[in-house]
Amino acid sequence: MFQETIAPVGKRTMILNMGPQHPSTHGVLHLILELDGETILKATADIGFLHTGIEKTCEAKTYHQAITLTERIDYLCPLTNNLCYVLAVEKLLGLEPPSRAQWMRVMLNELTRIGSHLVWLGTHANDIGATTVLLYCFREREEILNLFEAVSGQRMMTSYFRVGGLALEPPAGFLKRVEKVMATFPDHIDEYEELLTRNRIWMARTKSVGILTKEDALDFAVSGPTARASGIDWDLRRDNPYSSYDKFSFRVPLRAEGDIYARYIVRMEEMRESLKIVRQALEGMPEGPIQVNAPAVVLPQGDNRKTEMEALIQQFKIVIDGFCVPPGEVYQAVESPRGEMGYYIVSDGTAHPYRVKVRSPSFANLQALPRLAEGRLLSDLVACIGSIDIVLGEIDR
Amino acid sequence: MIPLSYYLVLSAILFCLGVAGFLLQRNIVTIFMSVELMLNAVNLSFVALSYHFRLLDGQIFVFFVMVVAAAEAAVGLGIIIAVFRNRESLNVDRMNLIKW
Amino acid sequence: MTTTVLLFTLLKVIVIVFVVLTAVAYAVWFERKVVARLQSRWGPTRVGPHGLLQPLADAIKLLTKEDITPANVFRLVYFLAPALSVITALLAFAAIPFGPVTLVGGVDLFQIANLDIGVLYILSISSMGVYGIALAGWSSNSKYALLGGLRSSAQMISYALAAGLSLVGVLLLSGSLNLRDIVNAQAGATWGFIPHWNIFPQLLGFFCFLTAAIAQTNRLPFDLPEAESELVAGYHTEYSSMKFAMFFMAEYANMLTVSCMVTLLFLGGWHGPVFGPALLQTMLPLLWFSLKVLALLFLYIWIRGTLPRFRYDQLMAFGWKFLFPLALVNVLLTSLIVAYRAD
Amino acid sequence: MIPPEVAATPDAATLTELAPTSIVDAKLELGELTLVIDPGQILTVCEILKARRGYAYLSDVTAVDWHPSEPRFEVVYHLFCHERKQPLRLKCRLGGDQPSIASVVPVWGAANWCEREVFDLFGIRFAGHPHLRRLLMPIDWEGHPLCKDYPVTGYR
Amino acid sequence: MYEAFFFLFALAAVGFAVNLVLQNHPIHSALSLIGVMASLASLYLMLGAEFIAAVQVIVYAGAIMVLFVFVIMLLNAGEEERTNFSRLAGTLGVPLILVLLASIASIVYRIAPSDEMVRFGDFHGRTADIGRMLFRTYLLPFEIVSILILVALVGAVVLARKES
Repeated sequence: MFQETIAPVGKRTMILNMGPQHPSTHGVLHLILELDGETILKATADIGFLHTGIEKTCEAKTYHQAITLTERIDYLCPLTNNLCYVLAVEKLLGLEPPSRAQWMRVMLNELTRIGSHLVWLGTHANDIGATTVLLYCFREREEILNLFEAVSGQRMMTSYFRVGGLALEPPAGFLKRVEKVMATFPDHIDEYEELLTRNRIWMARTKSVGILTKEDALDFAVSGPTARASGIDWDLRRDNPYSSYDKFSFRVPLRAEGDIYARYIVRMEEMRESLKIVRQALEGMPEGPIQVNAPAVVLPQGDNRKTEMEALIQQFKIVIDGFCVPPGEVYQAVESPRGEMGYYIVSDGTAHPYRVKVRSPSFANLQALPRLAEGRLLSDLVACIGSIDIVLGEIDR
Repeated sequence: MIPLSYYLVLSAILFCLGVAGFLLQRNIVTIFMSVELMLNAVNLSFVALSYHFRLLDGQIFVFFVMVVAAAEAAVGLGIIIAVFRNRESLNVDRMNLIKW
Repeated sequence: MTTTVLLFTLLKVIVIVFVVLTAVAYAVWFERKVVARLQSRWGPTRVGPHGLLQPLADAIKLLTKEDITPANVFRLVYFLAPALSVITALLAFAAIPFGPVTLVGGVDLFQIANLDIGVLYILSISSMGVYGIALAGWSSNSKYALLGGLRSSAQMISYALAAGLSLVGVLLLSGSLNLRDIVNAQAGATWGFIPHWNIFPQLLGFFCFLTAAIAQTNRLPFDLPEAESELVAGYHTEYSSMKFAMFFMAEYANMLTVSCMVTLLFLGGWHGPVFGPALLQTMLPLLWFSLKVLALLFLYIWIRGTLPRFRYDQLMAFGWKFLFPLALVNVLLTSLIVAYRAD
Repeated sequence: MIPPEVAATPDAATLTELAPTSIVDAKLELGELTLVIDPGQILTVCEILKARRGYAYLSDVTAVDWHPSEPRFEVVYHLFCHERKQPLRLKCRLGGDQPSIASVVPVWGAANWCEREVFDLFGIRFAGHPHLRRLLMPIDWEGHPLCKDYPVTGYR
Repeated sequence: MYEAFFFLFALAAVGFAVNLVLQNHPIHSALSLIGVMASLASLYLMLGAEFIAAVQVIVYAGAIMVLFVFVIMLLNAGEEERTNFSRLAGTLGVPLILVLLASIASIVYRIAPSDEMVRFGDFHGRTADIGRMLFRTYLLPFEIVSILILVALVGAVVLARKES
């Protein structure tokens, strides 16, 4: 077991407080490093600088209001958080959204995954010194954010998924737009890979650096691409399908080395797989309603409110009081770009969740960081932080 | 126009300052630097005399002195680092283990 | 030495310092523009046409910023370090010839001092540049800065060796340490179109010197002393305002020096087609020289836009285990060829 | 006590065989199996589950505060078995007075921060935890914010 | 002009050297020594030894002193406490050094032709000639010194390596 006290091992060591204000801690991570020269003897992560009490706040909101909080947990994949929360509540309510909604959810989720991986790739490469990749990645991410804006009116805090379906019918021609943007993506990914994958310096910086063994990965409950790069063949989309992921065919990239390069390759391949899923979703997007027929839960759509009294009353009731959820508890996990994102919701039968707990992947993944970095150089630590793709908002919640 | 002897006297002054530093300083790194100062002072004499005799041999001597000084610095500083690791001090008075 | 010559020389020094400082400012603009285009951005566009007044705006901003001196710094050294950096960077230009001998009133217009040991002079001045960085890192009482300073001193010593050795080939070929002689030895062309530049017989030396020089000027992929993602800003973390700007100026001035050196030693200096009226004939060499320097600057920036950063141990290994032996091989090969030709 | 559909599951069967008194309550709701474990035996149960049933992966440790009813706290463990792709929820009920339970860090390293977080936000102590200290809140913070009796209005 | 430069650099050299002796902190001493070396390099130039001047800056100021500064930074040892050294050295040392200086100076005056004036440009040590001498007349010393440096290199590596 690792000790977390900060007592110098020898006399000639130096304590370096890296962060919370530091260019490569990806937010407000504070690392307490004990250095011998540039070799890290001990790394201790100090988190909590971004703790906003979202779990507590959820307890005071209605089930619908809490959706807007979930996407603020992980600002790089808001829709994944939306989806996970919404799925959990739907499970409690026993609702099954119509297939069009499910397919839209899958498609938008994969777009989110690509967008998130782009941010990861850009910042990771920037940490290792390849500044240009960052700009390229953000250029492409912009396209994805524009799609989100088109569909939900917001670039980042989308709140597009609702209990029982989607918030709105996607605008006319939306699928065409997605298709157009996606058509350019394989070339873009090739472009990044050209800059990095066979680059000698990149390989020297990432190969057999920051190795996470399969055993350690399991012990620290590491999930997502980080775990898959360590040889844990585990993807919730395939192994515990939700939101009709079982209707899509895709490959789960797997590497056994567990080093930074493996994590890089896994994520790059994942982007290509996500593209495949998006393409399948575009091809097979079913027609039909976007919301389940449950008037007590789902806001009335379209012109109903202007013509039907019941719809208007329903609208008021849901907006003001929310809807009650039968007592019980549920744990719903989805595959976020960073790993297993889980929502544990306890309901006491009222219109407010009694307890919402977010199992965030970065929280678990970050625990493994000292294992990756100890005994290596400071530069490797920076590469390691980038490679496990943490989002501090999600760690601190 | 400067008499050549000025250069030689300057060299003597620098040499004596080097000796003084060697004797007065307690820090082993500074003592080492005083030795370098003495070497430099001698080099100045060499160059000045090389001018006097219009011969390049003096300059070649200086060249050799520099090479030897480089070797000496490498080994000397290596020893200093090793000593500092053991004793946690650069004070020569602390390095008295084999003093009777 | 007459008073007029002295005055003329002084004037020349002032003009060259002014030109160099302007060039440094526009090297920053050039870098920002080129990197921006590489990264599909626009770069500076707001201040003046194409952002051409951006360097001026930057200078005003840096001058008017609050000058912070952190607590517990080693004051004398802390203030000395940026000055040292800038002075050593500018001193190197004293020996660089920008064009052929053009005498006006007994003063060579395009060179401050024609030293017999020009190459050695520039090498020695650039070897002094490490002090600015090392002392800045050490004196600012910051761990990041200290690590940056330590990295830079080790890096500079290691790569100065390779840089010096890789020049031996050129020196052997031209038999002189005088920069003007070296350039003059590269005049002319084979069959009228392949210039006698040293880069062709000394391709290995060119590669070694360029790489070592990039490392010595702390540029990507060797920018470890200031690796922002690791050490925040490295040795100048604790510097602000004009003191920070001085380090910046020193870095770009060093880039210019290196580009000038490569141009002079490997790319034939100011040699190029000369034609037209007399005035044009005097100005054309300057143009060729500037174009070559600009091309090298572009190469610098291109490399920066493309490559990731080395790790510290890899950098040292690259310098000692690859570059250094390569430079030695180059010396060996060149001396063999020179000896064979002399027979 | 244990519903028959739960008792039929291999997990429950293994536990009743190896630690007969450990399961105090159980339910199978919404397809999720929940075993309520005697707090005194949680470490044993976890070791058995990891060794015998392949639950090598601890997703999460959290707690629910049922203030003012007693037993006030529920500590919730979410386990997962990669081989069988099967989740399992364990629960321990703790009284509201000086709540304390054995740490499962010896079984899963991942529990380290999770338990620190629970301690931080609920005030439940984990005996045997290597470094039980506040995780998210500042070290000098008073109170445990996720408790239901923690004031949600006003200034500190 | 020449006189002015001579006295400028000579005074700088002496001033820096005095500073070296008097400073408490090794980094100040090191900076002073660099100053001495730079001044000496200028004096070498004035004596027509331009190659030596350049090598002085490259090797002495640019490499050896960087090593010193590097070690001082690495050990990060601050000012040492002044320990008492023998009173005899304190009282007798300075006069004795003055005596040493006086004797050297008198010898210099006796043997050096006091009427010889140094004129800039009278003698010019060309680098090519130095190189030729090094590899012809002084080939054996050159090789011996090369081996010496190799030995020193190995020795330094062995000394500085940490015992694992």
